[in-house]
Amino acid sequence: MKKLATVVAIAIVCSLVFFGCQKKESGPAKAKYHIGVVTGTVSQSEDDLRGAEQLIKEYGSVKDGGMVQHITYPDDFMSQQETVISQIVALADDPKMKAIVVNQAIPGTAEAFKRVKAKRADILCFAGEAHEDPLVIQGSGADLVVSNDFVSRGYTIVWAAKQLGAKTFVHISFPRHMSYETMSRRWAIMQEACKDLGLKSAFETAPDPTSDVGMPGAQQFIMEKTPQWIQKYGKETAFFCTNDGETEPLLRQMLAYGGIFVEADLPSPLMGYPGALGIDLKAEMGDFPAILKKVESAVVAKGGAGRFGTWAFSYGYTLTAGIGQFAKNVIDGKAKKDSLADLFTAMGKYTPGAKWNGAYYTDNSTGVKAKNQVLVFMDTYVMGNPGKFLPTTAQVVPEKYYTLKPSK
Amino acid sequence: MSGKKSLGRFFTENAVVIIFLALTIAAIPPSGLSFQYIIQEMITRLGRNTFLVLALLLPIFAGMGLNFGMTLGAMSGQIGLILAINWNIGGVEGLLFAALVGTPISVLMGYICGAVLNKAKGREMVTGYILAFFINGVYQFVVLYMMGSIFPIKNPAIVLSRGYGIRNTLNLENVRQSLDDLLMLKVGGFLIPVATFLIIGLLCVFVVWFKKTKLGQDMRAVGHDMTVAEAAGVPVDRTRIIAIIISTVLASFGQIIFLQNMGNMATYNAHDQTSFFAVAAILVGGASVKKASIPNVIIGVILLHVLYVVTPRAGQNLFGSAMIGEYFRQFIGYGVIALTLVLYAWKARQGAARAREGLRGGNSATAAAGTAAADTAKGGAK
Amino acid sequence: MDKIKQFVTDFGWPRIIIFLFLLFLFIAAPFVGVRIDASISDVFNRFGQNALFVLAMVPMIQSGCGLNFGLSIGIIAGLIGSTLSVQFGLTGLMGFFGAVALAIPFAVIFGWFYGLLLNKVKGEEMTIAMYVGFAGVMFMCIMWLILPYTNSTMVWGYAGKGLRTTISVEGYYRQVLNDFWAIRIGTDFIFPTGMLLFVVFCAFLMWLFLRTKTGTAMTAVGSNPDFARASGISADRMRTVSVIISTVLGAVGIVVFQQSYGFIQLYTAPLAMPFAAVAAILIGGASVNKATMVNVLVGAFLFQGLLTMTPSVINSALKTDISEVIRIIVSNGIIIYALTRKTKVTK
Amino acid sequence: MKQVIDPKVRTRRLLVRAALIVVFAGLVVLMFNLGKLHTFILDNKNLADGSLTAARGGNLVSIDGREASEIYPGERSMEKVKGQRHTITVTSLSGTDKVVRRISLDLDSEMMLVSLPRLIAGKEPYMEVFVPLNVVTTAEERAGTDNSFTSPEAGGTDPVVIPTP
Repeated sequence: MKKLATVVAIAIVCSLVFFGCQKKESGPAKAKYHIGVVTGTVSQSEDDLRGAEQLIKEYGSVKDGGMVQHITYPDDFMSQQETVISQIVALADDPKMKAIVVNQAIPGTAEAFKRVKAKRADILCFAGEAHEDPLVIQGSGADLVVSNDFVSRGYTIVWAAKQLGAKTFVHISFPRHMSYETMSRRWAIMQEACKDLGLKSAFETAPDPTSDVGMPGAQQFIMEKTPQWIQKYGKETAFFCTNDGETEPLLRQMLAYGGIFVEADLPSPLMGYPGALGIDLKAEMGDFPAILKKVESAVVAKGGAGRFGTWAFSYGYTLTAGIGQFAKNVIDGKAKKDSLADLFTAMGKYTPGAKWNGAYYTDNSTGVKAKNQVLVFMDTYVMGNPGKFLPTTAQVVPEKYYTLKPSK
Repeated sequence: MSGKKSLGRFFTENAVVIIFLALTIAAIPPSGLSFQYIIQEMITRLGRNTFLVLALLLPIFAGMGLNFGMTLGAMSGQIGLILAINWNIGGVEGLLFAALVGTPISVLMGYICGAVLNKAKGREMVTGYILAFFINGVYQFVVLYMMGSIFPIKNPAIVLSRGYGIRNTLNLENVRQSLDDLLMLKVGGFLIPVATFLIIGLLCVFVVWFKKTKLGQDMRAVGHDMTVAEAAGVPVDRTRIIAIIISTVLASFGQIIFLQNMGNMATYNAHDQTSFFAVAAILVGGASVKKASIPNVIIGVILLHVLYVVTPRAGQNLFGSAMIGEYFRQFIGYGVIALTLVLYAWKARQGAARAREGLRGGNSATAAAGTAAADTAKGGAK
Repeated sequence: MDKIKQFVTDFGWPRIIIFLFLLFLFIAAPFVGVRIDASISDVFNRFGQNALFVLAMVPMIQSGCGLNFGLSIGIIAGLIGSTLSVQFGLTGLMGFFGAVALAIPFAVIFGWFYGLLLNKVKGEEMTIAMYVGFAGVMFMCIMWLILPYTNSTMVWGYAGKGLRTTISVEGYYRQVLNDFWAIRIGTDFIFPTGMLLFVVFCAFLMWLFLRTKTGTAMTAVGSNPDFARASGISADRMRTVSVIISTVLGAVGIVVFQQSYGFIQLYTAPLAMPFAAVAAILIGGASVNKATMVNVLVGAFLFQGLLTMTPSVINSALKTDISEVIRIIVSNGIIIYALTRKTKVTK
Repeated sequence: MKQVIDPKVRTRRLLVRAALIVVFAGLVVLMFNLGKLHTFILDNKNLADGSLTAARGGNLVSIDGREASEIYPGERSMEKVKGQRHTITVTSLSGTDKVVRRISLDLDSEMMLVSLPRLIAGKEPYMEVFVPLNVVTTAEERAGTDNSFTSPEAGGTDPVVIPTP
């Protein structure tokens, strides 16, 4: 055993030193400055990571003398905040670092930004899809936060469901998610919207994937229960699930048993569909219109025409790549960090031809408009033969939803 | 004994530390991080984590293995913090308030944990592990459903707007780094939280003193051999419960120190990995399930955390993918714990073998250690 | 009266309580709008999916290695087998048995190493097994990303390399066992005959095995090591054999699970699976050192029943998400109860 | 193992325990008192009835000897303080006038609105509990269709007109 231990140690040291030396030969860095990009891993949120890969493709990785330093946060980021924070702060250790983009801005990001700003006030901090309370992330020194418009979408998703012929709206979630202010508020808005638009609303509990049953147990539960839910609520039921992992089995069962799916929590053609349908997208890599086309034909082939929706471009992908591009523009002096138009230009680069809507965040108790948080959303695309866009972004969301407070 | 043999022995005894040191040193260059950053990060993390890891010492003395039940203490500390935030109590006073509130809760939790572990002698570690899951359910029930509905929580910043339940992430702005900032020294470009280190120092003194008290001696006797201790009139079950209670209370303080440095708290997950990281640290520091000391704790915290800081970036630069870097870090984390435990268990058997030789030579000290180890070896199998 | 008393002591209070609770849930189900036929069908389904994992606990318990918290090692072997089977494009029953056949060699090799390791750490098996399992899963996370799989249904659609987190086995071996002689009553009740037969068959094999010479030797090593040594049985060898069997069962179990569930789940998915199996066998009344086929079947049924019924019934009844918390408390509470119980065998 | 406990020892033990509990409770209360945070909203506005006007040229306000902040007429500023007794020092920016006031707060007061003109004039009550405004935002202030935009067609890709499969 002693020998074994020594051998293991020597082997590890040798390999590390070997690899380490090898990499050093790659020559001095050429980029004038670096941009740090933090995303989830492929098993946690594929879209965000693909956006970072797109940035690397365009501007090169720091390791090879390029501009982008990409790191990922752990899959169980909630229980490993120490790692999350120190990973983000470690980016500020690079003297050439000029901007940090975190997508999704999981809990811990606000604290990390505070530390980065304390250390190097010149580094621009951008967050995509903040999980923390809006006021917390806004007060962290973040230069700009871009989130999905959970207020408007609370209404527009229900509206879209009605357009697709839904009579009932079912919201699937679990306690931990409902302890997010954003999700809890969105559900309250959805309930109200259902009432106003004449839909029935219902809440279904799913197991928490971070609990002892894990993602397999949670997914299995959805697999089993979806047919029963469809039977219970009828085929004209729209389902909405707050967890991305659970969306996949949900879609799969809905394709077989019926039901309406407007869009995922963080919509993308890559979200759920390729896994649920087993689609090969190798040839379409990076080309979202083509990916959408392929997903659509698969959905239609399964008889899902007119019942399944998504955003035409991946939200997570656009956010990572778009904010990264925006950061670069700001550093280059081509954009101002407080200009919405400049942000939209940067994001638009990755969503040619798509229609967006966005606005600054307004707090529902003080009425104060945040200067550094933007909420955005996109038209819902309904797959079918032919598919069509629902004019979601053109909807005027009734006044009262913005100040609506969830009741018990 | 020849010199060669003792050198070999040194290697075996410190195998874990040596492997770890080698791994860490090898991983620093490819990570591309500056020494300045690594050292500062180390100082911060030492202040943040050491207290929690020290909480593991007493149960090890009492022969109860690694206290995975310390998670219970962490949850108690968090409840204290939630209340401090609720009433807007800030600064060091806020932390002290949280600690005071956390104390009775953690004593109760420690008592429950100790009583349960007494019924599961020989499999304390697994039981503690599951117990943490169980109490986590209770914690969720209390914090997510009772707070705001049964216990009045008035601060709108922490309660969900549906009226009950605490928000997913709490901003600890009021107490953020108040202990660290109490006495922050800047030495050669490094920030040193002196007050935090003083508290850790105090705890170390306490541990050293405690070992010498009657109770401390009893604990070691129980840890050595329960039957012998029982025969000698030591109240075994009671001593074990006290060890766990102290450990739980310390864990609650430790979690408060940890969170004040972190600046925010994941209400439902902050405690999940507490015991895992603490256990990993103490093992990496060369401790075993049966034997641990203060140096083990400090060396362990430093080594484990340097590795954690360095490996993701190193893995990423070596394999050329950010994801692999992250998985690599976790693999190393778990793998090292497994390796340590294996090495320890293997060493214990070696010790037993050596003791048999020693018996012939009349070396009673090693013999006793050997029998104890052999007993443990049997313990789980019965 | 005595008979009832005897039965109660044999069966154990916790099981009776859980059984009654489960019965109550089934009775309450129709009143809160949960379909009972679909629920029963689900419970059978889940029972079949998980029973082999629970069965995998038996050999190691019998040989004195404790609960196999490192079952993930076996599951990983099974995952390798099933991904290879899909990679080679095997379909139908061929796909299923191909996956099993491809998995077993890996399981044997892994199990052998794992057994050697556990032999070095007698007395600390459970804790070490847990961490070995974790480390193995994390290592495979890296492997799934870099192994040169090419089948387009398995690799990430976007990047064209690295395996997906979930892979559909539709068109390969989805439900091949479930649909074998399946009995359908109405629209919702499907009795997965094939899968249950397979499970019973495996349990029967295990039962037989425990009565062979090797099997009894293994039990002897676990229950009476001194006697075993005296009769010339090599404890280490028996323990290794038990670990290998357990690992193989884990590997076969995951393939059975996949064919019923319809997906191969990779990356961190295997992390949580051993706990469910451990919980199930403890609920079934096994102790850390003694387990029977009855424990396996009863435990798998009760645990999975609880898992299926609690969220749906309580959620429908209370209209809140609290059922999830209740489930966590109940299932972990029972495991603790089982762990703290003094068994007749010990002392 | 039953031990016979000397009644004397028992009373002493009981006393020590009771004392410990009292000390514990005392500490909790003390920490609550010392650590309780309050928020001052310093308001330098003319009074509604016009009886007092904000000092022209603004004031320098310092709480408990902290670094002073400038508050110009019509402005509000927020300060967090710990504990219940505070000293507010107001110096007019033009230089000469200096007013020092001692304030003690109730333990349960969270946000206090302090009117600087009243404070300078020494006219009670210069402090009142702050009631958050129930702001109703107007539609144009907020998200509307006005912010919608269509991405430019970058890289020559066709806009998403999904053809029939």
